[in-house]
Amino acid sequence: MKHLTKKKIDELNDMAYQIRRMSLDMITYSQWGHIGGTFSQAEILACLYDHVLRIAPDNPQWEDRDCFVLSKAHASPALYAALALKGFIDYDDIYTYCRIGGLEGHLDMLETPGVECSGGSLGLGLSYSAGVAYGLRLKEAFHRRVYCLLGDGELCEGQIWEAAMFAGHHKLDNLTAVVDYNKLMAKGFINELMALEPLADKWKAFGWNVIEVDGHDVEELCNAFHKVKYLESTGKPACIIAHTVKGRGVEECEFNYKWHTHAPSVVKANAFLHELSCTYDKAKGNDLKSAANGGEGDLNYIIEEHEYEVR
Amino acid sequence: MKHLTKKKIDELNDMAYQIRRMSLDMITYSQWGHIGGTFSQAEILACLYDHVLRIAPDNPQWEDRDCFVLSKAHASPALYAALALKGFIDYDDIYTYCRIGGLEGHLDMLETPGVECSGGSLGLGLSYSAGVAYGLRLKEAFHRRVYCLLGDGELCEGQIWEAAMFAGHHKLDNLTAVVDYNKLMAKGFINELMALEPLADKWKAFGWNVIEVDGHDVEELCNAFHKVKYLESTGKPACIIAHTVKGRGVEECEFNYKWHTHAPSVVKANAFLHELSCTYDKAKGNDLKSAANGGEGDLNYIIEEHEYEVR
Amino acid sequence: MKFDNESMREVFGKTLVELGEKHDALIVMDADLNTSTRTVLFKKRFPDRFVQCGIAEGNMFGVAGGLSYAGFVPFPVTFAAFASRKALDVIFMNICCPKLNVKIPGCYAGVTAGEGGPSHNSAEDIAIMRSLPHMRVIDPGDNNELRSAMNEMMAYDGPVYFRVPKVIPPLLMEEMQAFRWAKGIVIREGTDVSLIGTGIMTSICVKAAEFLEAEGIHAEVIHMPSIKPIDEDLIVKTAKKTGRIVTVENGSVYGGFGSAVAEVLVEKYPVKLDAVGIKDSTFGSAPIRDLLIHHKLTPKDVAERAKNILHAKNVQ
Amino acid sequence: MKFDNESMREVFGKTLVELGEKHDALIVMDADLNTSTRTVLFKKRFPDRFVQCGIAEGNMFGVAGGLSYAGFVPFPVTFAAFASRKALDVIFMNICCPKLNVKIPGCYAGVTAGEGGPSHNSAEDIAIMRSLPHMRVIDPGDNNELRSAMNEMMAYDGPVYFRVPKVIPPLLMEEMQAFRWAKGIVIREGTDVSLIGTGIMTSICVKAAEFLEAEGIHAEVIHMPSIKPIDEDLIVKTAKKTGRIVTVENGSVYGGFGSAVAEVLVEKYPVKLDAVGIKDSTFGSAPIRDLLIHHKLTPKDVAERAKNILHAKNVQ
Ligand SMILES: Cc1ncc(C[n+]2csc(CCOP(=O)(O)OP(=O)(O)O)c2C)c(N)n1
Ligand SMILES: Cc1ncc(C[n+]2csc(CCOP(=O)(O)OP(=O)(O)O)c2C)c(N)n1
Ligand SMILES: [Mg+2]
Ligand SMILES: [Mg+2]
Repeated sequence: MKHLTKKKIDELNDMAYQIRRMSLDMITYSQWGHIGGTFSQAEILACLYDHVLRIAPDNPQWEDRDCFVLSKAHASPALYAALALKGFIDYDDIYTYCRIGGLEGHLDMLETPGVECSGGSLGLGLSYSAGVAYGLRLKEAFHRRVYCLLGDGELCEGQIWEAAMFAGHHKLDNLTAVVDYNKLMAKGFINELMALEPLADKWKAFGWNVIEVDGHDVEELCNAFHKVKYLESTGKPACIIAHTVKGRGVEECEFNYKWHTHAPSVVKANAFLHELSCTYDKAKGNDLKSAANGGEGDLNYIIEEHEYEVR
Repeated sequence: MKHLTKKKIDELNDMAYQIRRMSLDMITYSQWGHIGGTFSQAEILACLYDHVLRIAPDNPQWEDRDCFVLSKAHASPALYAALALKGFIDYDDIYTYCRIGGLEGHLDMLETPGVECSGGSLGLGLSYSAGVAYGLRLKEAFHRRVYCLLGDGELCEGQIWEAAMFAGHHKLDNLTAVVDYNKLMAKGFINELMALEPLADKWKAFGWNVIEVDGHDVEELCNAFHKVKYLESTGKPACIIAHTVKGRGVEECEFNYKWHTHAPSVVKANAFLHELSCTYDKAKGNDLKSAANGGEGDLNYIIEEHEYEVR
Repeated sequence: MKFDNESMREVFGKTLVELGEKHDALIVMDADLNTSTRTVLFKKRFPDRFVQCGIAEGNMFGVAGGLSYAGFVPFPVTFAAFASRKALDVIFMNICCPKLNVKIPGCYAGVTAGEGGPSHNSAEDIAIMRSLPHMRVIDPGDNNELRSAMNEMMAYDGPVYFRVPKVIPPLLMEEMQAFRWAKGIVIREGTDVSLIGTGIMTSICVKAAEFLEAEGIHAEVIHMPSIKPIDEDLIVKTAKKTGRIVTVENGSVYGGFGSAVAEVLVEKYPVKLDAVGIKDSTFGSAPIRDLLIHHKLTPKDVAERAKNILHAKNVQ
Repeated sequence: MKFDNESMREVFGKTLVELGEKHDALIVMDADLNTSTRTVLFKKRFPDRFVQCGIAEGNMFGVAGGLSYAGFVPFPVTFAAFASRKALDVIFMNICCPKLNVKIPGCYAGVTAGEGGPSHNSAEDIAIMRSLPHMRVIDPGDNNELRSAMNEMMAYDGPVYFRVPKVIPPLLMEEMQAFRWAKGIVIREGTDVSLIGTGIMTSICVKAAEFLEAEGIHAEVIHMPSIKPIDEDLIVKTAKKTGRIVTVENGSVYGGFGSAVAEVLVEKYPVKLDAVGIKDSTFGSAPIRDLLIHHKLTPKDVAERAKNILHAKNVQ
């Protein structure tokens, strides 16, 4: 194992905090989004964007870059935060989340620099990632790697297993899947709604190497990425099963399916931010604001208001 | 184990022969069809239709019947043969295979008595079967069972694994899948095109009991069916992996992907029939005939011929 | 126009429960969206007749086919985008071809997934679903009609696709009118131009007609909830009357509702038609209101289009 | 009409090889159908650029998206029925929305899977594919045109769906005419009625026109390989000339080719149109010839329909 310095560990945890804080800001401001799956993957994204991925923020199309695909695209705020923190997009772009011409509620690779795959419909990302990995190998770009972050609930989708079979068969060892195993899908616990266990056995039976880690421990995560990159080039793709807590960081949201998709009121959001900043020992910073009406899409407005002003 | 009598074994093998012979007749007469996957499942269908299934040929909709779903519907000639042998349909119906108003090239449950599921597109049958199994349990029809025959190449389809996960999660122990593991898909060997092994591990990892048998040995097959029905009601669905030979019964066709889908000339068909009858020690019977032009769908005919007579 | 205070998905959920009381065979299936689609109400009332499928739509529709074959009337529930795009072959093979009695709601239909963006909005569902053999297609206009349509479809033995938008809709009609197959409704009589809406867009047409009236243009407004089969007679009747048609849908006009009306017109009584909807694009990610404005689907836009078609010189 | 002696799938396979020689980035993908679709020719010539996906169409289209992103031009190849029905969400999300440069052939398109029946024939592919954003749709009429269209699509950076029927087609044109986007071709001038065919059905129209000529009816025959974008000008031009249109396709008229023509007519120049194709049913299982006869898609049937529309009194 390659050990991380204390400083690096602090940096990564700090980035995870920033990702959560900015995501909360985005979701509160737009009054739309998925807190649970966004928070659970904060450390995973921090490690990828601050330690693992070969990327060039000033040149998103750098031809030597690694490729990261967020298959569980509903957790895009975390990715947007990471992209903003690394400089792919402007910090203020986060306030355009879910606005005409702004950042997509899920992901749009044509619109956002650094986003390598459009998404929003679950189950698709691993096939696409396998395609990129296959293509890179064909181009003999052996140093470029592909990472795909999957939801655990997403693993119900059969196309994931088609892709797993494909990657296993074609021995795509430049491909790493990470499962954000936060134990919940949208409406409840996975083991109640559609049990996944024995999960590691599934991946193994489809021809993959498997590593299980604590998905909130940046050291364990980085070690796992290091391992699949340098120590286990055994001709197999690798799956990192990252055990996480859905909604991690805010007690009310943890393992609580009600916070899978739901935007907090401004009051609630500020309480969440306070909790986050205590946990991470940070100054809370500015109060969060909301800009949208949100709600049920009342046609009243569009029919009765005569002046339509696009916000 | 419940032992089969010698007589029963002979009967089952005889039925498997009849299934092959009639299928060959159908495919030759219509000049369309899939010999390989039809022959490989002959013993499986013989055991199901002559020993395992609770069915009533004079009342295809018998409310106490078991349900058999042929997911690999391109091998329908074997099923039509079994249905004709049991009396669900007339013997002569086999000469309407692939004709307007006749037996479907794949399967049409609305048109053919005894066919419980339409098919032709691979990967769908196990979901449907799981639906029937779930429904039967809900109706507390505990004695009725559902059997679904799958191709091995078909297991590439992700929906199979969605269904496997569903059946495992819901503990559908009234559902039995049989895999016709004939080692080939349409265009070659499975382990070359899209490797499936370790196959038993896959099913186990999705929550199923697994039994592996020689799929041409009627005794082993019947024992396996007996076991899943009476001895292993462990709250899990069961998968019988039946090791078979694609094209089994005619040497030229065995493990030969060229005979996956291809209709023999009349001369060739008669040679095949001869070989089958020698193997099974049967009189060859009437010569096989072909009624169709077959071929590439030459538009010439439809454009230049002025009188269209439907055959 | 009167305004309702209940969202259509809520009415959908409640109606499922009402129907569940009447029909023992009714089964509701979920692909991990029950609190969003409001099938959670059915789940609580009839836990035994609620089938959880996880996030696997293909399998859900296949299981629905099997359940139907076993004698049940399944409602496999997911968003319209996924119902129309994720499992089409299953719906075709295991539901449409064998004409099985499966009712398929398309939740958050059209533009109403709003912020969900292209992946969650459904612009193509009408085009796709009406191309399937034996499939009937409904886009109800308000809560009463949604409830009525759901009752009506239980009396029909065959596959049905119906849109369930995520909006609080206005009440389209003062008095409740029953949904009937292949029947459109004249909401407002007019002589100059016909606005034919489907689903929630009819309410947009009603308002557009008010704008037009203010300018002295008498628009006829027709509501067409039954897209397949469609009300050919009414289409021809209004075409004869006004000679100018504007269709309005929140979806793609390629093969969609406007196209369905066009098919009838060219066959029976060709007149000019302008199809309002989107063309070769997607509903992006924004609040529904902003999307309607952005894609020019507001009453003012419709009124504008009506005036254009009215003032265009008669080409024939 | 001259007759060709090569099947369209063979020409498809050979053209893939030709294009492979020119374009290093071209990749062919297979879902276990290479000898049927004739991609086996490419596989033999360029084994390294041939990607075997097994019987998993969804994954194949997703991998295609990824390969395109990595700089390749993938042709994910399967039957039209599976291309249009099995993986629509993948095609939508991973190919159409990001406008990736993926070319999707629909092999054994329309009625030409013959004995394969409803599961393998594709009646809805035109309706489905043209509803997708950014997707272009082609139904070539003969071998020359198929080859030309495949060359042309390599020059276009974006998703294309094109039909590859399993037939030996007649040669539509004496002299080879290049395929051009949004361009139809007048095969035969006429004044009484316009027969507009797409794909192999144009040859049926040509023969129908001969039958009509024998009865003194001068039919114009137009071939429309580019369904999206479509040749609006030519449609309007022929409508002005004859005032009566018959479209002919081997597919469903709900949302299909006839519908695409109807959309143009009602917008630009409304005249009567009769859409020949199938309605709310499937192509069953029988030799192609028998299916064409059964579904009334022969030259005589088309001539009959043309006479009906000609003799129907002008409704307007
Ligand atoms: C194909 C598809 N079906 C349904 C949805 C709606 N949906 C969005 S998120 C989600 C739950 C995802 O659960 P999981 O993969 O575990 O993600 P996480 O827990 O990380 O949020 C669902 C059902 C979707 N986006 N795509
Ligand atoms: C979804 C789908 N894709 C492709 C095909 C074409 N096809 C028919 S049979 C076959 C091979 C099936 O192989 P396997 O499941 O192993 O069946 P068997 O060997 O028993 O014939 C293929 C690819 C199909 N019928 N359905
Ligand atoms: Mg989860
Ligand atoms: Mg096989």
